[in-house]
Amino acid sequence: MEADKTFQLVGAGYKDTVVPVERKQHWWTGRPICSMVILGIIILACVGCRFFMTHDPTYMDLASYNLAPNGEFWFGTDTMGRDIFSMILYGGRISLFIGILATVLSTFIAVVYGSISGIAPGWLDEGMMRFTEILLSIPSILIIIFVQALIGKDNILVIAFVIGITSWMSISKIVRTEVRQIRESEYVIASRCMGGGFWHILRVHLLPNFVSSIMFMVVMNVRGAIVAESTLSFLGIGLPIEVISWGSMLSLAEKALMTNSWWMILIPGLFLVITLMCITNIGNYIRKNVNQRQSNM
Amino acid sequence: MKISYRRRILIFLLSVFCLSVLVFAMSRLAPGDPLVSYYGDRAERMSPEEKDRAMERLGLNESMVVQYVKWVKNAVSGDFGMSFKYKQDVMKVIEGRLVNTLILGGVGFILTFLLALLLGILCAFHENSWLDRIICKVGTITSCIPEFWLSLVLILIFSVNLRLLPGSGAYALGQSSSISSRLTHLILPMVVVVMSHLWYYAYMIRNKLLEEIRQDYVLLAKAKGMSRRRIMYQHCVRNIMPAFISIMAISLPHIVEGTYIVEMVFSYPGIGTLSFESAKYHDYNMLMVLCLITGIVVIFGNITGQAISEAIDPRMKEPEIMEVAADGSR
Amino acid sequence: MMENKDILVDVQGLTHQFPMGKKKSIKAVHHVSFQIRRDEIFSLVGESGSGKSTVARCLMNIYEPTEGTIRYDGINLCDKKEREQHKTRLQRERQIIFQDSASALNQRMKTKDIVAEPLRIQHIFSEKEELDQYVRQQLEMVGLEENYLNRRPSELSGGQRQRIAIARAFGMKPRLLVADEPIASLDVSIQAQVIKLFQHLQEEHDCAILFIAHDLSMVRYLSDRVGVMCKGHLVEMGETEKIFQNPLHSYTKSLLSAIPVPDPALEKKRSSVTYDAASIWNTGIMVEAEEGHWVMQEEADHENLI
Amino acid sequence: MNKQYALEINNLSVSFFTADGETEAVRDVSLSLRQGEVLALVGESGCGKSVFCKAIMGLLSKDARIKSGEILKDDRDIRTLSEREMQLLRGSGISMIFQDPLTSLNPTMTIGRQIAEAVKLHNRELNRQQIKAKVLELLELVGIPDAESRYDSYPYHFSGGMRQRCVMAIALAADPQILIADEPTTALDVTIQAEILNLLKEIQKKRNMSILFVTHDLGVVAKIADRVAVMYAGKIVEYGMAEEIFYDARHPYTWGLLSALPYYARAKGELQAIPGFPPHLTPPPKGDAFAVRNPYAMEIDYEEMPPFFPVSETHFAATWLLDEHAPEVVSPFREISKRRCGA
Repeated sequence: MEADKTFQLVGAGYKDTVVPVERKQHWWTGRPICSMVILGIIILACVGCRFFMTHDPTYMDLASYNLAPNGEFWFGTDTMGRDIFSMILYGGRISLFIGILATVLSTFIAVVYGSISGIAPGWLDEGMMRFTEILLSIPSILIIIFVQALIGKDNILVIAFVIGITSWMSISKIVRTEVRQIRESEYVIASRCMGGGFWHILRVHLLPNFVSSIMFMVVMNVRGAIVAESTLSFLGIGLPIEVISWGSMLSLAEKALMTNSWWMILIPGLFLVITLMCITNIGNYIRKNVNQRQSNM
Repeated sequence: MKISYRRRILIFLLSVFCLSVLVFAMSRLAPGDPLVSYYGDRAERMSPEEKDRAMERLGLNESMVVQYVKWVKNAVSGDFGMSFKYKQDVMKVIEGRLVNTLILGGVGFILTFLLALLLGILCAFHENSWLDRIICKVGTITSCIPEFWLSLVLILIFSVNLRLLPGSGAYALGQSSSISSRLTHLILPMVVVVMSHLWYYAYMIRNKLLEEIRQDYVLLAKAKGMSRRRIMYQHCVRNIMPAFISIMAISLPHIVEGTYIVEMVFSYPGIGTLSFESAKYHDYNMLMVLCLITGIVVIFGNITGQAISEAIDPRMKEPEIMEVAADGSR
Repeated sequence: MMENKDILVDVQGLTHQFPMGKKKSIKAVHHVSFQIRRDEIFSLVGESGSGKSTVARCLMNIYEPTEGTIRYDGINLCDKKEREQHKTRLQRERQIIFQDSASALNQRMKTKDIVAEPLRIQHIFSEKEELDQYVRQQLEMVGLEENYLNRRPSELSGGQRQRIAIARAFGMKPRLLVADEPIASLDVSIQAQVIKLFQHLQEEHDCAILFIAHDLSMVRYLSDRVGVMCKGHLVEMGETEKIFQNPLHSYTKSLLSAIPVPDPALEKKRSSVTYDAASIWNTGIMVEAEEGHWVMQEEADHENLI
Repeated sequence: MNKQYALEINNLSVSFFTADGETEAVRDVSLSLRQGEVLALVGESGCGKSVFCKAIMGLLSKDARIKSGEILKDDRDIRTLSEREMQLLRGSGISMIFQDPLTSLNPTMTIGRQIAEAVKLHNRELNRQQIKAKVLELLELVGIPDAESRYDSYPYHFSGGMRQRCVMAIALAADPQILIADEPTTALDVTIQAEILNLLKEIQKKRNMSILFVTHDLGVVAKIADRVAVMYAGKIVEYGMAEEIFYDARHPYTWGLLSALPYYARAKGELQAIPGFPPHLTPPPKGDAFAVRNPYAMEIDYEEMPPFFPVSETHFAATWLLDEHAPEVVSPFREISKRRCGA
């Protein structure tokens, strides 16, 4: 009798046969948690520097200059007698600010320029892209030096501005390619057939799709801007020594080399490198999320 | 799309023209008295009449266009004006330093790409193995270190503390012709130039290769019995060569930039140090020429690189069969 | 020819060229004329590169034809002014479904937003609840349950995505549906599902469908009339069964003989007819071989054919 | 080991290990390829047929692993071969051609060189002229006219059909006994498909090769196959001689596949679609994977995987309907196929 029951015709969809699985994955797998935490701490410490600083970063304590790290001055003091620990927090704020401001500016220019080029007719598009290529072919440090020499002032806003207007080219190329590609994709064609206007397509299709592809570039641009600021300030054509940033702190390095004061070079530099690495890791994570086909080798 | 050589030359000339206009316009818009850049301190001692006459003689009272034409005319005959800082003909100052920069930048460039190719192949071949992972991690770290700081650290270690290698200049005092002195002075700057760009390009090459080994033809090559090594070298590496050359071309400005920064940190007497100094002292005549020379070298390298890359890529030689394209759907 | 008021789409002498560089251009479609009745399924078949998709896109005004006229319910689609005048009507009544559902749906949108997109653009519903209700209803109609509402296209299979595209198109209650190879990338069992869905929805909505395909066996099952295209020319056109049972043009013959039949005994006996498509570049004229069955005849062999 | 088998696969299981867990792409498949026959493996996309082929060739990607089973060729288990031995076997023992001729050739190498490479790998003693002669011979064999002048052409000079012929030339370069063809005509137009299939059949007869032909198109199967195996959700559900599968199918999935063809629909009047979608195999469903879509499913189908029941000496089907306890179910398909067969 048992056999009869099990061999009864019951038809399709009689029972659900899907075997439930427990996803062993945690939400953090694959995410650059470590980088995010470190970067978060650095940003928090820099933004809220007044709560953490042990000394006034601008105060030149002539009695205790060029001291190696000790109990009172955790990271030592520089040749002008300023506390390096406080300076790192205080200066980090400015470095990060310049990085972000410059990126906002360059991204804005890039998106506008790239979108126009992407939508423009062939000849204009070609001309605009040639222009970016010419700009790209000049080493940006030279452009920055040139622009900087022209403006002749050196405050935070000017530096951010100079870095911003010299680093939009590669993003704009990507924006342009994306816009071209999306514009010719079938879902945009379909949307146009339904009567979707320019603004509808821009809002619903274009923007959400190209934002993800330029995110990586934007993050890397923050990194680039921070490097540019510190390099410029180090060379003495960026921020003056009185305005504290990670770059301008390092501009005392030459004196430090003479006295072999390693802390003045290594400590601020390490902070800079760690910050840059965290940003790079986060950027790589954003990029990696695209498809991962398996190798044929 | 294949671009003809005539078109390439045209693009080159056009780019150089744009560049020269840009550079010229900027230098004329720059703050400061242009007379100063011609006569230096003497300009300050001139009376107003003298100044007027000097302006006239130099053509500074004419329109920008006329000035530009004159400047180009002089430039073609090799006269770029005087350097304010060095009180010398601009070209004279540059000449001596150009060689230094070419040695540092040129050798650095070739070394960077040789190593990048090797590293890229190594990583792609052992994709996701511990070797690949370690190289990737170390590479990412090195690519995050700014050139100037790496230079400082190396100087701190090798010349200040260990006293093994010199940390500044291109040669020891009075030994400008000694090759060994030049070589020891080159080591640290070269290490920085190569190190700071190596991973960026090695990673690019690695990714290109990873893309390549995901192509279907690799499966077919394997199916016909080829070994992995042979597929890698005879198919994949060969196929990325055009891309490799064009990466090299595009990278030129970055390497040049890196070289300049390194020069400044090591006070290596080259174009980079010179342009940095002339910017600092508002020596626009000099800066203009330096920008122009750098720009021309980079644009030239860029265009030749693209030309070579297209010449060795058979896919570029003839248009594809248009059969599929005739139907608008694909 | 056909009665005038039955005709929804009237294509006359349609030619489309793609510019290739400065001087060259490629003729993708060459003097194609056909009509679609208000309630029929008309299929265009042909191999890749035959220009069938280009015709479809011209009909949707995605491409501007180089020559010829297309009339939709009396509206001249090649005339920009006239098109502008009837803009809303055209946008509502003509819908298109593409071959590759993965690229025809925005990967970043949810199913419900994809289906609602045309309805929102055209402001069909003023109340949000009504819209939601309607979208639900449409998805149910194509056989997708409620738990699909919030999924994104990348989480779905090809067949499910194509259903979403169909729901989106039929949600507008179109009078003309252009389906550009909607089943080409689907599996056999899913193809049958989708074809049945098309059949069912066409009957329900009473609309005309222009069905583009290269799979002739499905076309034979689904469509009322068929046009055969080769290298941009329409070489034969007529009622489906007539064409399949009595093909006149030698290209049609070779095409039909090349379809493998799922019947081993029969298939192993069959031999295929070859046809050199190179000769098609000559112009020919359409001749009515019998009522409603048109065939292109090259001027040279006018006599041999009939 | 039976001498008439060119290739014997026993209880092969292949799994993919991804972040989502283990995907059992091929589940306990046993299949034998006889000497000189064309065996068609039919199934829908994602049923594991391509993975099965790659497993035989040792071409699986790194995230896939053969969990169990053996692949016997000439009394040796291929799985135990070293990489070096495997390279010698690929091309000369077993060759493979792939679905997309547009991407399976290296775009920057001439056709001649790519074929010559394959010749050289397995005939090291040949000199340049001999290799070139062999390449030209191969090009003629696969029906490329004017071989001499095509030798230095690049793949982009060719149309899809021509490229697939070149791929075939590469696969045949070292006279393999077995050819695995993974959907070789799917990307081609019907007229080209017919040409390629005829060519394949012709070469197979000439060289007495065994072909494992993978496809989803039952029309193509009818044209080329001697024997047919139907695959669903990683398992073979039915196999037998081509006539047995087409005229006397026993598995409800085979019925479903055949009824979904418009060719049969016209005879019966309505297209029968299989409801629902193929299951995910991460992990595979309980019982018979087809049960939820099967109108003839029985309770036991939802609980237990059916074994193979013999229908004839050559025909086997894995369905509980063939169990002696099962109720009599008449194939909805039998009538039409009979009528068709008679006609």
